[in-house]
Parts: sequence; C-alpha cells; structure tokens
Amino acid sequence: MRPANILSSLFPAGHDVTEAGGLLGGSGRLDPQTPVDVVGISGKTYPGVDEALALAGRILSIADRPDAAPLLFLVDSGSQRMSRRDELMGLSETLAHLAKALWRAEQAGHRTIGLLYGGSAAGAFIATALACGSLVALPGAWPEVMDLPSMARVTKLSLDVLTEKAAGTPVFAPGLDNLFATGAIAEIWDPDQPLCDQLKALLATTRDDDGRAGWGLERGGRVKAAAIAREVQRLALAHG
Amino acid sequence: MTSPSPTRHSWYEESARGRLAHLLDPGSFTEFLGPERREFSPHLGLFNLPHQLDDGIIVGTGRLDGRPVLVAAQEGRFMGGAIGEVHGAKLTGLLRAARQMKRDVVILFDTGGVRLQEANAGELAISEIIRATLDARAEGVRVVGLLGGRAGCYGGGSLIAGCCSALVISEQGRLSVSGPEVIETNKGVEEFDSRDRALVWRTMGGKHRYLIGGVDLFVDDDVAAFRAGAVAALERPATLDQAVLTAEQARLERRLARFGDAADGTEVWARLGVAHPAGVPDLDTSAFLTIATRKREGADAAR
Amino acid sequence: MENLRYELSTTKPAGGTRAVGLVGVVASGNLEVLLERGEAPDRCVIDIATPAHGFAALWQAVTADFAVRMAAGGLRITINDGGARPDTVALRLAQGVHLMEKPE
Amino acid sequence: MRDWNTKGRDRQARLEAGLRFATGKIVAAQDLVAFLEATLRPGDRVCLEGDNQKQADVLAKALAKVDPAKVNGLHMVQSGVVLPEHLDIFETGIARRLDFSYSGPQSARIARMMFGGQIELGAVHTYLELFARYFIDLTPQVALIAAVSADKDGNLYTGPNTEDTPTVVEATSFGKGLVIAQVGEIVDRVPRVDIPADQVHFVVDAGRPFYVEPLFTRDPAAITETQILTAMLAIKGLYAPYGVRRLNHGIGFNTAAIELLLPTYGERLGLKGKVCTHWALNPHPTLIPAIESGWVEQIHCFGSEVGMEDYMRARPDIFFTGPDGSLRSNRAFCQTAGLYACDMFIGSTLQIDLAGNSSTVTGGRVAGFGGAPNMGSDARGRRHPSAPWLRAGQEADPDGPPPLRRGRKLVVQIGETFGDGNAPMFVERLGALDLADKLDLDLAPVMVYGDDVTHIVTEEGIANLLLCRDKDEREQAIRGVAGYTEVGRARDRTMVDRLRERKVIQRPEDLGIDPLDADRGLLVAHSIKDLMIASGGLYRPPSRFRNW
Repeated sequence: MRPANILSSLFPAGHDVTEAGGLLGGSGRLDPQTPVDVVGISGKTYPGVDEALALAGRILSIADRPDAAPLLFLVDSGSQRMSRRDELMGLSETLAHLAKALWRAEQAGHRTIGLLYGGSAAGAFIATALACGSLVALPGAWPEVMDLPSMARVTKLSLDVLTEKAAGTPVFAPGLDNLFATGAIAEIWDPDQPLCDQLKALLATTRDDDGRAGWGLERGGRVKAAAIAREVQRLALAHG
Repeated sequence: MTSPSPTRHSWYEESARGRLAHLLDPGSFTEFLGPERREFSPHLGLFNLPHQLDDGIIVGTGRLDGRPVLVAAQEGRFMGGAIGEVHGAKLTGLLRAARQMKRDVVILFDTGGVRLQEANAGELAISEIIRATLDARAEGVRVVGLLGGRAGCYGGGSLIAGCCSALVISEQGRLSVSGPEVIETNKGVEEFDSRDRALVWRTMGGKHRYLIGGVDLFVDDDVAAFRAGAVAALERPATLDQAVLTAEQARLERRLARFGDAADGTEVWARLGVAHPAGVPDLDTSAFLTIATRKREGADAAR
Repeated sequence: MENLRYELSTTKPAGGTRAVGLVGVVASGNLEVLLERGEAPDRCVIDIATPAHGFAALWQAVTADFAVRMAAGGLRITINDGGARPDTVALRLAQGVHLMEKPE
Repeated sequence: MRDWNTKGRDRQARLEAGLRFATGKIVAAQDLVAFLEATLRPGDRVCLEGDNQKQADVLAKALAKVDPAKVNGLHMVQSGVVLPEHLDIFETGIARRLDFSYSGPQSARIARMMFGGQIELGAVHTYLELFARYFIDLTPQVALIAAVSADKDGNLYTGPNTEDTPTVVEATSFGKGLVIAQVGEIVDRVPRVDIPADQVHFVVDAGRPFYVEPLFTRDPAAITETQILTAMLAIKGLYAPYGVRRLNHGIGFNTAAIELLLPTYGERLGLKGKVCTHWALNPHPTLIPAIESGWVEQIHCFGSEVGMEDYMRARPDIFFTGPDGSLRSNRAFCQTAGLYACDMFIGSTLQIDLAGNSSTVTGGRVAGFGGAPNMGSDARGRRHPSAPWLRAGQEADPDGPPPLRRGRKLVVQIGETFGDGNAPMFVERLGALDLADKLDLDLAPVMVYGDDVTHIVTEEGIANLLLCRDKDEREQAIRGVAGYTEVGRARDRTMVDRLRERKVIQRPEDLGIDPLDADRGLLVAHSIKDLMIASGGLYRPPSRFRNW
C-alpha cells in the first residue's frame, strides 16, 4: 500500500500528514474524538544523523505534551545511511537517541505504534519500527537485517545454498514472514479491511512488558530466547 | 614472570573472562548460565560453524570497588562478538533483573553487531536489550558501557551503547554503526578507505568520540584504568527523563550545527580549538586529556 | 561439524578441587577447552566438535600424548575447535589442567 | 682490424636516439614510452629495477606500454618481480626470458606464466648470485632504475632505500650499457651523491616518489604464544650457549618475537651485551625496544623500512647514515656482510624435508628466495675465527684437529610445526621437486640446503643437526621436533629418546622452559603503537598498521 492510501484508510475523519525529505509528519483522527500523531520515514529513505534527529525532535515534543494521543510511526526505509560524515557525527548516538525518544513517548502515556509498510533494515530498523511499543505490518513489507547476496558474500556461501538454508529456518533470512515468526511483529494487518478499525482494536489492547520473545517461541521462529532471558533473570534474582 | 611494562596490562588484548577478572573485586564474580550449562547457539551448525559454550558473552554478578553490580562481557574473538539469539537473551535477562533489583550494570562491549547466521534473532535481541536497558534506567539503574575491545562496538551494539547512562572508552575503542568495510563495500573506497587505519580512528575511534562528547570518560588501554573508569562512570547520574532527552536533543543538534559540514575528524578538532589537530592521534593519554578536557564537547548528563 | 570422542586411560589423577575450568576461545586457529570432573581417577574423556573434517588421526595423537603426559585423570573435557593447530590444542589442554590445579 | 668498442658505439647510438626526447639528461614523463621505444632494441638484456622494497614503477608502467612490434623478446634481469607490470610485459611479448631472485607478491601468477610457457626461465637466484652475474654473463644493456632525486647533471640521491641501485648501475654503466633513472624530483643540489652523474645517462622526473613496500613491519599484536615459545627456545637454547653477537634475522613472526623478548626474557637471562650486538638486518620496527634499551651496537641494512626513516636518522651510532643524516643501505654489501661476518642466520621457511632442505615453493607458488640463501649458508671462504663459529665447527667434527678445523655458521630454521592454513612445515618431499619436474628444471629451487642447516627450532624443541653423525640420526632429529605432522608422528621413538639423551634434541623442559610461561605478557611491545612510543614518537608507521 502507498502512504496516501494507508493514511486515508487510517483516518477517515481526515489528516494533515505531509512528506518532506523522506520524512512524514502531521496528525490524523481515527474518529472525531481520537487524534493520532503521525511521524514516519518513507520512500526507502536511509536515515542518517539529520533524519534521526529531526524524527527524535518531533517525537520528544509529542512526548512532552500532557495528553495521551497515540503516536503512529510509518516505516518504509533503507538501512541506516552508510557514510563517513554520519559516522563522524556519531550516528550511533543519534539512532539510539531516536529509539530513546520513542521509548520516552510510550512511557509518557502515548502509545507508540510502528506500522511497517515497506522496507527497513539493520540499524534503521532497530531505531524506528522495532523501537515502537507495538509493531504491526502490512503485507508486502520487507524488513531485513541484511540482504541474501550480501550475506552470501560475508558467509562465503553461495546464494543457492543460502536460499536453501533459508527455506528451513526463519532465523536469518529476510522478509516479513521470517521476522513475524521470530516475534518482531505483533500483527500483520489486512489491507482490505479499514486500517482505522485495526488500529482501534490494537489500541484497545493493553501493552505490558516486552513479550516479543514469547511470540518467537509460540510462532516457532525463536525458541530459546525467552527461556534463556528468564533463566538469567531468575539466577540473578536468586543470587541477590 | 617479568612484565615489560608492569604498570600496563592491555584491556584490548585481554579475553572477555580476563577483563572481568581484572575489572571486579577479586573472587567476587559469579557467572549465570556459564559454559558448563552448555546454552550455546542452536543455529551455527547449519553453517558448519563451531559454537562456543557461552555463546560469546559472559553474564553474572560481582563487586566493583565494594559495590555490587551485574556485569556482561562480550568476547570479540568469537564470531567478532556478534549478537545472536542466546547471546542477546542473556544480556536481556540480566538487564531485566537489574531493573527488578535496582542494581547497576556494567557492559563490556566487544561486538561487530548482529550475528548474520541468526540475523533476525540477533536484530530482535538488540531491540529487546535496548528496551530492557531503558526500562532499567527508568528505575534509576545505571548502565555503564566499557568500549575498548578488539572487535570495537559496531552495528546494533553501538545502538545499545548509545542507550547506556555512561560510556568509558580507550583510544583503541571504536564506536560506530556501519563499520569501515561496510561503508567501503556499499559506497566505494572514495567514501571510505577501510585500509586507511588512521582514518578509521579519526572517524570512529576513542579520541574522536571523547572529543565530541559521544562518551564520558577516556582511559588508557589498561585493565586497571578501565576499572577506575567504570567506578567513576557508576557515579554519574542514571536519570532518563524528558529533561535529559530534551537536553540530548539540543546537544546533538548543536553538534550538527557546529561540525556538520566538517570533512574530517581533524577539522572537527580544529573547530573545538585544538591547536594541533593532526597531532592528536599521536598524543599519549595524559597529554591528550590535558587538551581534551579543556576543549571537548561535554555530554553533561544529556545521555 | 565432526564430533570425536576419546576415552583415555591416564597415569596421574588431576590435581586441585576446582569443579569447572575453561580456557581459550572459539576463534580462527584457536579453541575452547571446558574441563569438568566426574570420571574415574584413571580415566579421561574428551569430546571434540570441529569444523575441520578428516583430522581424527591428529586428534587421536594429541589427546593420547596428553593423557600420558599430563595429570588428567578424572577429567571430562569438552573441546569446541575453531580450526586450531595441534600445538595450540596441546597448549590449551595443558593450560586447562594447570587451571584446574589452581584454587578458585 | 677488430673493432674493440662495439659496445661503446652501441651505447652511443642509443644515447643519440634518446637525446631527441631529452633536455640535457632530463626526459619528460609524457615522452617516456616513445623514449623507451627509441633506446631499447629487441632482445636487449634489461634490468628493470625491482628490488626487495623499492620499485622503478613509473619506468615499469612505461615499459609495459611500448609497442611490442618495436620492442620485444627482452631478457629481463632483476632481483625482484613485484609489480603486475613486471609480468605484463611477458604476456604481450615485450619480454621473453627472465632471471630473477624474489617474486613474493607475484608468486602465484609467475608460476602460472612459467607453466604456460610465457616466461622462459633462466634461473631463480640468490641476491648475491644474481648481482655477481650482472658482472659476468648477465650484464644489462639497459638499466631502468629508481632514485629519490637528481640534480640537473644527473647525480642521484637514492635516500634510505639505496638497495640494489649502486650494483645495477656499476655493472651497466661500466659494462657500456645505458642507465635511465626515474626520480621523484629534480633539485638544485642532491642531499648526498649516491650515484655520480657520469654513470647516469638519462633522468625521468616522475613527479612523485617511487613505490616502496613496507615488508619488514610485523605487528606485535599478531604474535602467538607458540611463536613466543619458539623464541624462548632460540634465545635460551642457541643465543645463550653459543654467545651469538653477530647475526641476521629473517622477517617472520618467530624472529620478531625474539626481538621483542630480548629486553624482557633476554634481560632476565643476563644476556644483554653478550648476544645480538651486531646485525645485518633490515630496519625491523620490532627491534626498536632492544635498541632503546641498549642491546644493540650496530646495524647494517639491506634496505630501509617505511616509517623508520626519522628513527634511524636520530640513531646515527646504530645505523649507517650519510652526511645528510639519512640511512644508506646497499643490498650487495649487506648480503656480503651477512654471509661472511655473521655467526648466525635464523629465519622461517614453509617446508623442510627429512634431510633438512628447506623451500618456500608450495603448490603453484614460486616466491623465489630473496636473501635467505646467502645468509643461510656456510661461507666456505670465511677465515676469521669467532667463538660461536668455532664451537659449531667443533660440534660438527669433534675429532678433527682444532687448528685445521673449519668453523660453521649457525644456520637456524625456526617455525611452528604447522604453518598458515595448518600446512605442515615438515614434509617427506619438497614442493620444489614437483615444480622442477613440471618445468623440467635441472635444479629444484631449494632455499637453504640441508647440509647448511645446523639447527631446527619448533615448539617441540631444538634439533641440533651438527651433532648428528649419520643420515638416520639427522632424519630422526628432524622428525623428533616435527610435532604432530605426519613426519613427526612417523618418528622412531626409541631413537628420538636416545638423541634427546645426547642433547641432539632438546625439549623445552630440558632447557628449563615451561611452555605455559610462553605468554604474550613477555613481549616488550604488544602493538605497533607500543613500538612508536618506544621510539619516542620517531617511528611513524604506515596508516594500515595503525590502530589509533
């Protein structure tokens, strides 16, 4: 789905979301009583220090507002921008800052919902979609940590071998189904139903602690993480 | 045994276990899910790669200058310290315990980022670690990161570091999202010549990160210096609230405004007022600190 | 991965009281050696996982010498190999036994 | 009447052809290809200066661009085959025959081209041997050389990397050949005259320094515990008992470890001033700590090393420096010094057979020799005594009459039983023999002959071949330090035990060395940065070796 269609399906009561420089900003209404703040990264943009700071700035000002309007983060990005300048300026700090801003908004009472409708990869994925309190996706979304050809180069395995291995496990290969199976994504929405209803339904659920490892176990894509984390936690508490 | 420089014992060269042994008070360390528990990665066999019994990370508890802390140390020599499912979950569990116990955490970073052979699990683990770190900090827990390992601190690892309450770095430490080889592979050697090691350090090395306020403390590549640095970092505030993040936003915006068009680390340092920026890499720690403490951009508490 | 197991008769029982010891890391040309107790004092069992296939004769020779030369009786040893040379294997095994002799 | 000056007239003709492109002696870089086409003749014997380190790279590039219809079938005589262009000219037919010494960086390609018949091989030489032939039967008609700078008359300054230049020029110029030099710049007055103008016929201003490779920089960070153990064995088991003061080190990590152990382990053994005082050695950065702590009295160098220039300039007591303050190296002299005036050569190799022959030829790679065979051979012309030389001679021939007994140079091969890629250092049959078969050579390229080797050091111990009395003992002595290689596992254990009783084989414990003490903590420097600090900031390592 394209951003314009997504926004009109989300906000039948209207929205003022605009795009500039690969970033989205504005707000919409699920219904007259329910305003939603919107930020986003679109058009496969590779976020660098400038984009990350601009997004974080908007999110922090939303977090600072006393109301509890949800914050929707639309994501169709590349990976982080790979450049000498971005690293010179401390891209790791800015991307972490963006993730912290999203966490802060959630903590301040604004539900943060990531809506992955296109691509996202590597550090950009961590600092945007994965840093939201809840992450949903639309079919056709294509999250990846690294594409298979690059992975073939690094692992020195042929693309054929890698593709064959990918068929047997969701743990390393790109794509929505694989990320869903590992627990990254709460729900995959149905594009043929009104998105506003699906968002309302999501907002009606309560979000508690990070349950993604549990989903990974249920869905069979990440079966050890939950138990390992729990065991370390138990041992630490037992030790005192 | 004769030690050639009895005053210095390299942190960079030490193993993760060796670093922990020197960091913590003698005899105070207890490991959780140690190698004898055999909780290793289930995914490496698929690639005919050997596993390591602790999956490249040691987590546990100990005392640092008498103060109880939870600790995690990555082993940069095992798969470049890369973060996979088990590796990541051990750190997540530790941070969740820290939140409940309100116990400070020290993380000894040494990682190239996500482990490709289990990329999705690793990526997600990093997201969980970040959330657990921030949740712990919200409870007043300090999360201190030490950066001086062989593998540097790259990729998702650098984002975790960016969420710590305080960072300690040595000259050898490198902190960056994309590594030099990754930039070169994707953008060409004109963008970044990864074989130009001096360029690597001018762009992402310890001295540059300290000068621009990306980290809080700069120490010698020495186990005792890292211990002292960790003790000092644990005295820094843990607070993570709207005010801190607003201050961080301002700090990072100021950095971009001040240096955003600089072509090289030396240009950044010149703008900071460092008299002989080209000579900075060759300065020893005390000479560097004399200059840097006066000229650097501080992070204050804005982290 | 190739998995090998050697059950060896030893000449000397392992010293010390430490329950577990670990030396080395799994890296190129290196290996990790985990030492635990629990075997009879005149016996040592070594389990090896290596990505390099076809070197069983070498492992056999190195572990046999180890069992004769070192105080390894009663030890249960697990090796994860990163493609180490035999001299490195022998060195790590010796370091491991030495570590087990040291107080915790 | 016989014409007694055909060579001189030939050179005169080339000079005149070349002068059309020159102003005085100076040839413009853009005319270089045409100039070479005018001065070179098909079938010429040409020395294209390719040394161990410095390369006449601009001249090499230009030579590769000449028209093969005009210039072809050249016979290249040069010590180093290092740059791609050195081999490109054989692909295009510009060159046909090759006599050389060293081809490390091109070892795989040169082998392929030999197998493919594109290169007609004369021989793989040792350095001194090739230099000698420049004066006897391989005198170049044209030499293409490299220098740092020239004045307008053509006086050349070769800087720290003088290397082969004086030898090549001497043979060519006085042999009535033509000498063409590429220089980095033309100056009013050269800092030091390394080559007088009347031996130089043309000068090309390359506008940039010649290519030079840092070959001798070994990062202490890469030294392993096993290498440290071999270094401890060498110091305590060889340097100490023989009292080796005059020596040459190879460029491997084992010898780098020895250099870094002198100020720690060597000091502890009380060896300072008693060993390692006088050297024929490239300027190894890893020797800096030993120099700084007073171990070293004097070093003569084959060549220089990138980044060491300022350090050597600041240590004139130690290094041979000129009136301008910079190092003067000269490969021919230093090789001679290493051959005749050193009591020990110690270096690594890739393969050793049961007779002790060693070679660096392995599966499809021909790396050549470099200097090791000259250093690593007994100088039969040596007549001056020294304690280590006499002792080695006595060990080899205990019953011979002392005043008539030849001494022996200590020729030591050091390494781990398994090398890179877990390739065994000990083999039943040298790869060099397969190469000789394949290329139908009369002589296999053996680097150090077994009868010159006196000791082999591995992590398993030291084999003293001087004490072996027959072929069987020698074979078992070698097997006895060959570790877990197939050669080592096939040892006769009883015989090896007997050899150990006679100290033909010495294990670490026989020397009072605990392998568990072979720790990196023993190294006086752990990184390139440590070396830089030890030099007081004078050593400036190339960027690729830095981690700061």
